[in-house]
Amino acid sequence: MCPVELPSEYDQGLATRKAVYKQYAQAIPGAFTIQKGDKAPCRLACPAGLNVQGYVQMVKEGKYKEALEIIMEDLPLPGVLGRICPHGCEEACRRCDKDEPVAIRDLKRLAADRFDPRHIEVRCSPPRAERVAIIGSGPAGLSAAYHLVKKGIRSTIFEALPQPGGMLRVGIPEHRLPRNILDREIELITNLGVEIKTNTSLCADLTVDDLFGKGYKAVYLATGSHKGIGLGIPGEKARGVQQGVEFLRELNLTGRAKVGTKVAVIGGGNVAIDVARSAVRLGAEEVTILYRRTRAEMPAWEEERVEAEAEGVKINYLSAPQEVLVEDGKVAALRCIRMELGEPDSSGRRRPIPVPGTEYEINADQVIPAIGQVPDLSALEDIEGLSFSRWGTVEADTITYATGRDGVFAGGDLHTGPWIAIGAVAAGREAAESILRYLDGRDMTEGRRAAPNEHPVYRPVPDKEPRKERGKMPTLSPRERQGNFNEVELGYDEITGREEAGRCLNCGYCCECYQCVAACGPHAITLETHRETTRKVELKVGSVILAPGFAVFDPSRYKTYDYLNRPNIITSLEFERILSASGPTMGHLVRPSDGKEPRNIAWLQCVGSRDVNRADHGYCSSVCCMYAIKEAIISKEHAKKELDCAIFFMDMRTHGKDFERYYDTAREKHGVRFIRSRVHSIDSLCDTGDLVLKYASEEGEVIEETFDMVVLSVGMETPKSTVELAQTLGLSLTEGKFCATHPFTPVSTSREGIYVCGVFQGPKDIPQCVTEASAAACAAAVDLSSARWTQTKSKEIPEEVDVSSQEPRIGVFVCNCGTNIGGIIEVPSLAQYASILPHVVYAEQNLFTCAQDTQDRMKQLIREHKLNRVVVAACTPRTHEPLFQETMQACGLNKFLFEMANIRNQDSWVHSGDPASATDKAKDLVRMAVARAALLKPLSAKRIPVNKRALVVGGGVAGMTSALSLGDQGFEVILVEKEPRLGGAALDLTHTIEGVRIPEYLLGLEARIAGHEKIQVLTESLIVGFSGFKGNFTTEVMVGPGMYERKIDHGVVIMATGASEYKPTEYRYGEDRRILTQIELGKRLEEKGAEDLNHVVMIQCVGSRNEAFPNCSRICCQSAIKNALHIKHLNPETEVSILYRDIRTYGELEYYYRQARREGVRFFRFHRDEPPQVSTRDGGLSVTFKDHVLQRNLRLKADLLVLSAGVRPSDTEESAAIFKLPRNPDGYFMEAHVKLRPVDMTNEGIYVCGTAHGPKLISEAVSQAMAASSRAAVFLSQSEISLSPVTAKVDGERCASCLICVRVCPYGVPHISKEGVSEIDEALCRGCGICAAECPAKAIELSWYEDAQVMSKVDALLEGVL
Amino acid sequence: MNEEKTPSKLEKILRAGHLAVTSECGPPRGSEAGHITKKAEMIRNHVDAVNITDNQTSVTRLCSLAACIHLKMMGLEPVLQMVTRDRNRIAIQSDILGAASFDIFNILCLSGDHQSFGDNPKGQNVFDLDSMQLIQTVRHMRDEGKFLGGDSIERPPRMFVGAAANPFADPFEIRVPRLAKKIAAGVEFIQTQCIYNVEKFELWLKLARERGLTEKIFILAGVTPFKSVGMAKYMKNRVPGMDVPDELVKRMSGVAKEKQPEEGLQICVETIQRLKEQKGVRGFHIMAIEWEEKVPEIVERSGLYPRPNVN
Amino acid sequence: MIVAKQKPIEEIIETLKGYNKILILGCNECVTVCEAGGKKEVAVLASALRMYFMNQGQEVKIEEATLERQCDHEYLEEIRKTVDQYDAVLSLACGVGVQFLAEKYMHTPILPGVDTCFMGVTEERGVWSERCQGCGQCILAWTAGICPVSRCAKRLLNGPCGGSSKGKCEINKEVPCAWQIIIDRLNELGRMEDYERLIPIKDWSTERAGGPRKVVREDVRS
Amino acid sequence: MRLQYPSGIRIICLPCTGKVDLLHLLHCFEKGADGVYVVGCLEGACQFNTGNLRARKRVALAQEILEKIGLGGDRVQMYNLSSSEAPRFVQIAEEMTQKILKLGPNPIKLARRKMAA
Repeated sequence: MCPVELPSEYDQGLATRKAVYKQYAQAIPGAFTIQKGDKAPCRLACPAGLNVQGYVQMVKEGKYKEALEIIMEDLPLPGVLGRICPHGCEEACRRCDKDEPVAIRDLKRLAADRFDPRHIEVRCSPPRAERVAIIGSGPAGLSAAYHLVKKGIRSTIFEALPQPGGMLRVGIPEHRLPRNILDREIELITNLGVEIKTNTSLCADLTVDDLFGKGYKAVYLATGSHKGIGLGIPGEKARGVQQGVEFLRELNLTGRAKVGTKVAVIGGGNVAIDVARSAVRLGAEEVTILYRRTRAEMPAWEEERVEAEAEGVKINYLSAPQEVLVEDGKVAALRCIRMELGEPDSSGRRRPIPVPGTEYEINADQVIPAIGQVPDLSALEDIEGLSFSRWGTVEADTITYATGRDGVFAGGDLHTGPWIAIGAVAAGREAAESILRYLDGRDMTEGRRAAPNEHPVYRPVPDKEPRKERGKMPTLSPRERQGNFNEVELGYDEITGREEAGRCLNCGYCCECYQCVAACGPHAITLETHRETTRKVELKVGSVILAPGFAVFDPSRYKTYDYLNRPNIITSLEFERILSASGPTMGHLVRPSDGKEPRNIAWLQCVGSRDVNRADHGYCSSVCCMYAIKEAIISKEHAKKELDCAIFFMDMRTHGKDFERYYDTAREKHGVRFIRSRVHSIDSLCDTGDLVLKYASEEGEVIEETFDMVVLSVGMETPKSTVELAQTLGLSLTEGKFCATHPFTPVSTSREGIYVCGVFQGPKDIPQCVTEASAAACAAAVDLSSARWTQTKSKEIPEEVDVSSQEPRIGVFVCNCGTNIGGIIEVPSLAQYASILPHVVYAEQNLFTCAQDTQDRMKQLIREHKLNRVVVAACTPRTHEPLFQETMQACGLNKFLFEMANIRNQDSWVHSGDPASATDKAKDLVRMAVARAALLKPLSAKRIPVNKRALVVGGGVAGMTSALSLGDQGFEVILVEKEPRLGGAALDLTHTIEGVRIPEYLLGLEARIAGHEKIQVLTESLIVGFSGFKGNFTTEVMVGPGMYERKIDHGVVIMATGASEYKPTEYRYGEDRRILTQIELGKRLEEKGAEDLNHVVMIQCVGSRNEAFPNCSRICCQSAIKNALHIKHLNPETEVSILYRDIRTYGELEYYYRQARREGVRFFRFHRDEPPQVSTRDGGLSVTFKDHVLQRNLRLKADLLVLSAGVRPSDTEESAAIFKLPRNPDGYFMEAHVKLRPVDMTNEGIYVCGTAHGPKLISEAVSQAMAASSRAAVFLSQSEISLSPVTAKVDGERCASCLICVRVCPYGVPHISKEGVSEIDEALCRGCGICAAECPAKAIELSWYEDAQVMSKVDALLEGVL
Repeated sequence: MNEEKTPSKLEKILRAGHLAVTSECGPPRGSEAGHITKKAEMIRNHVDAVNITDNQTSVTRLCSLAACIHLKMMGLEPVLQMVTRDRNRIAIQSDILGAASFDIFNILCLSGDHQSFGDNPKGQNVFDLDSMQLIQTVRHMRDEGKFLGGDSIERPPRMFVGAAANPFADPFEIRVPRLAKKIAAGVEFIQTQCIYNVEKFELWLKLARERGLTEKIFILAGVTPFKSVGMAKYMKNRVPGMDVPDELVKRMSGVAKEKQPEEGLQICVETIQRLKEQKGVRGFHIMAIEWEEKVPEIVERSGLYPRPNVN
Repeated sequence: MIVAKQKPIEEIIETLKGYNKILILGCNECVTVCEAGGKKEVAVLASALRMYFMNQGQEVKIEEATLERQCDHEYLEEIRKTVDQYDAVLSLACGVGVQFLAEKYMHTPILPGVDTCFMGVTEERGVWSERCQGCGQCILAWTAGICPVSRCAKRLLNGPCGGSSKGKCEINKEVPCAWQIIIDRLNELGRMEDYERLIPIKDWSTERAGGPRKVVREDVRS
Repeated sequence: MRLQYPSGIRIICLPCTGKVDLLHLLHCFEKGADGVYVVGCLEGACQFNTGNLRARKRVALAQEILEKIGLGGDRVQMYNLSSSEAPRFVQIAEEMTQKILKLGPNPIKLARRKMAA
């Protein structure tokens, strides 16, 4: 229903969404929101505050009636104002920035042209007894009467003239406003019960007091400004001089007016133009307008002026009349003088100054001044309490329009002086409100003084918004206008009009047309909903976690790409949407410009990252290399034809766990091309949309290649709003505007109690974000551990009724789901059908079964009909099953006596085109569900107490951190370390790249652990046995040095067994004491410094990224740079050369890489297949390698050769065997889900952290350790766990103890018991049912999916087929 | 070792300290006796005894005993090959008596290839006895003059008892113990599998010598000339228990096709000449498969001609 | 365990021709374990046969039952009351069960649904191999616990034939040479001298050569 | 996404395709189903590690049996897809429907009808 189409942010603007929308299908919460900005500028610009956006959108939709309803909320004269309104709104239109404003007024007219406003049902309150007198039937008076009657207050309008309408009738010639339009709209007002008395003016016989005396409870004065202002020049009294308003009044009341042959009209407003154009129509031969300023200052509408000139009116600018030359008391000519513009006057316009000596005359037999009007106060002067301004207007409160006289209000031109009709309409409306309050005795001002909004929030004008021409209003040709007053503007036809309405930018997002309110069946969206605004809520919290995320870099900042104007250059995020099955192309890989399937795609890496020249960022965004590879592979998979994918990069940074393997696969298996080059220009091939990339190959050759699409691998940045948030919170930021943290407290911000996670902490990928999120939760939980469970509520569940001996009594509830189901499927007949199925004792349909009142009803019905099984035919059990089960539990029914038939997702939604089949299918689904329900048995979940002790395996940084994190939350921890001392691999490290000392850090951790009352440390200990299940594990440990055996009972395990530096076999390591590893170098620098070193050469990727160990060790690049910088600081003279394959200083580590280059560290790249050669010949150590830039071999002398040896997991093989944990081919423990569960193992109750999971920095290990503790604490904090009863059960009688279940179980749960039959521990069973399907004796059943239960559905479905 | 036990000519030659030469003929797949007599005729002057195979590779042929009789009637010295695959202990004893009735004095006790290689792969096999037990059986009948069942035999068979040995089969470590086991069972002479890997054979022989086995029995080294490189390859890859070193295949393929037969003969001759010098080798068993006509040439070129006369 | 494999369904269909009411009778022992004739296989076969006959337009009633064992009277008795209702019983037990059934129920045709193969082990799920031929006179004590009778293609009792190659039997490269295993184990056990012990000519009368065998234990016999 | 797919399909949900018994598959046909297909997670992405691989083997066996007894092995199929692949789901539904339309109704149905007649 929503008419507002906005670009979908989720689809990166490649598809649209409505203003009322759900972010994306899987969004949580899954509810719809209405996006609103401030009131659109057009609406604000309208004196009457008409909901312009709203009715424009309705016109766009062709809903003219609805458009009128919106207009007539405020304005009873849509057709009139649709013609004569000066449309200040259009000046405010933000389309002006792009091209031309939306033709708002004409659209209003279109609505009124297409639907008779008299047929709009105006909602009026019940009539009240009071009556109000309104003096004057102009727009102010009519508006006041209209709004009064809507409020239930009837009124009588007293009109001095013979016809109602005021200036609308007598001030505007018919060629602009046909009479029948005005009549029609006055009629709609009188239809509501407003009485108009014409030829009745306020005078001595009818005073205000008389009116009060007659019982009118209030009087509204709206007599307008009908008295023309004189020119104040000689000859003005001559015959042939007539005020413009009088001229028009005469013409409009009688259809005739005397007109001269040569008419001079004085003035520059619309009245002057109206007069002039009327004069032409009445037969004047020559009509000249004199205006004293220039065209630019002219107040008349531009289009009116243009039309006037088209009709033959002459306009003399910078001319003012000086004297009417009179002959025989009759006008003969007009003497004028030329003017020039001087300083601006009080109105801001430049003041016209006569230029002496430029007098001239024009021939004229009629002079019509139209330089302004004032109210005729003659009948008002005597009213007691009324006061008047020096401009001859009535003074009234600008908000309430109350005058000095109690009960008397004034408005319109009478109050403002001559102004626009819509202003008068607004005044009338406001007066009506005041009168209502006056009659009620309420405060008239309260809540009406709206503070102006200084910083309105509007939908930004999209960069890519195309220019669209404003719709042309058809008009009568000048010839057709001659001699008649036929309306000149003919109004839009529907097509033009709706197209024109489509130009609206929807500045306010939601247009408040309230179509959604009408459409929302369950009344979730109401006018109140629409009024909801941002609320300020004050929360008392003990800790704050910041996870504000990031923004993608906007590549339109780069001129070279011209991203905005080339549709086939898209960002990686846009590309993601194109690849997505739920995206704008449903996963069909096509390019935006022409929907063609691309033959080749280029990715450009580091867009907005690793560069500081072009308002971009110096850091590396960490994720782009990997996502580009992923996108390339997926593209190739999606492409129907051969697709070439080329990735242009500087360094390929696939440093994450198992990422290098992925990179290798992309290159070797999928044939993705990787080109090490920064592309310097992209040219468009005109017409085709293809793109030509120019780049230099590694060998320096310039190559041109054409691509169908270019994907910019845009980086991450902290959005301005987040920077502001940080300022508000007083947090320090890094150089890259990420939240500053300390390497050892990676989720703590600079302010105590505030924690950070995700990309705001630094660029990172999803696994790390998720890890860090848990870490931040851990940090907060440590602070708040004393408050655990203090603010939670638990639910009371009544005791279960035993139904095992009862016959099934099934209740079926069929949901209409609003119209989701009911609109397609014949729900009533379905419910009827259900009621006659076997065992069904009750069936009904509901509008929304999930609604709270239906749930209450369901409870009542369960009790009333003694139901013991419930079937709900509705949507997916995934979302609603728990709700219905809760209802059953509330009635004492076991929740497994429930069955759902998904007649929405599996039926009405997917067969909406075939309602008959859908209904048939629904019957099948219900019959199947009922059949199964009859066979369901109650199942009870076993509850098992949780042993609240944790076992942490490994006493390195990760192990110590997780022990402390758990201990600090009050959980008992046993920390097992195989060495005599805690510290692990970090004992060999000196400082981090940031320069923070590690030994002191370790001492601190050790001391805290030693003093911790909850933590027990077992050093020199070896784990030898492990058994049990989550919450109840037993581990056997041999505790040294005495080797006594200890059995530890605990609820969870954290694996932190760590990793160590690889001992190289390459590059003559071990043969020469000058060849070291990075760790050895670190120690050497600490002990001996670098004074004696002239040349140091480092080789990267030793023992990593090779055949034997394909993955990247992640930390070696930064180790090398850390040590290189250390050397440079100790001895700036030392020449340090780093031989590398890709430098992988991800995130803000990139700064150190930059710093190293700046400080003279030399970087040389070598190829995997051409590793450097090390020579120790003649006692001199040297390294030879092929330089890729120079394309020749270089030889470097070295005092020290430092090998950046990779990382190897420690002891995971043995632990994996004992704990039965999966490992990846490199030997690292494998997490349950790389992204979603990065610290959980698949074995429940076991968590992993630190380098046992994969190579990582200390700060990353700390995060992960905290994350593991957090996950463990979530589990430990429950006093008992309830196990799913959907487990496999063995019938021991039937069991042939064949061991097949033992062999097929993916989790090794079944075993043969002492009794010789299979036994399946329900605590360990995960309910997949594989054993049940394989059992050759059919001795195993999976509860809730017993064969009979499953087959009952088949039988029910196929009933009667044979 | 000098005491003669049978009237066997082969035994006589061996006990006399001569290098014995035997060869073999496969019976035809039909009842035409001419096939076998023709072959025998070709070699009669160059060998001391002729083995008649017993349905070798499980392909059904004219029976070994009948062929032996034909040879005997030609005045040749047959060696009756007998496999345990096809006969139970009754048939075996009966056939031995049958052979003995024709004064066939040599028997070679074998288990026989598995029937799945032959023309009746779906048939049943018997293996009531294994080769060792066959040796025992013949010796029992000859030396004790009794049937296995214990009854006395009227005119017990007088047979020189031989068996096969394959120095190349796996596992190598039991090749010598297995020889010892056959000796313990009562074997008197051994004909080995075709020797191509001379080093390995020599190693086997050395180990046998070390256990003193070569003193207890007569070992006849088996040789087979390659007719072509194809045959060399076939023997190397397809025949179980055959050890053909790569050098030999290379050597064969190093000469032109028409010269390959000559090269094959040359290798065979070289092998014999080398083994003649080995202590413990007491003769040669030349198996010129479907190439009997070349046996005389091999014998001559190896310096084993003329054959001694021991009668 | 006795290892059996299912007969091809075509063959079963052939044997069932002409019968209109059939009981498929499984056995919850060996054939269940080797996934040839347990309750599951009974159900699968029954379902397939029902469909076959329906598709043939024949009214054939097929029912299912699975006994604990088909090699014991007491279990076989369980169908005594119902067996007469059937035109035939298709037993998915091993040959033992089929016969025992046949002996018991004289008037009902008893048909085999599996091919009984051997006594063997489950090497892994889905792979069974032979270990024993029930020769009635075990020599495993002298052959390092590996049986040459059941595992040597020639049942050689005194060592491998010349066809043993790289530990495999001459009949098939996939089949391990039993004697290789024996030798390896003897080596491992340090009892190579056992090899040179001549195993005497075997008394095959305790195997099938002696006709149907019988074991009688008077002490437990009632 | 509410993509439309042929309406002749009824879904029976199980916790894992590893729970799909060969008997279940046969049972459907015995009761007169024209076609059955098993939709599991992508291979390598089974929530229970290997359930879908086992299901695949069972489907293969069901095909073999159906073929042998003359119902046609193609009536039963196994597909793998992830939960985010709605268009693929539709594609499979259409493919299967087409396949079954081509194979015609379960021949047992026809045989039964003939017998009744």
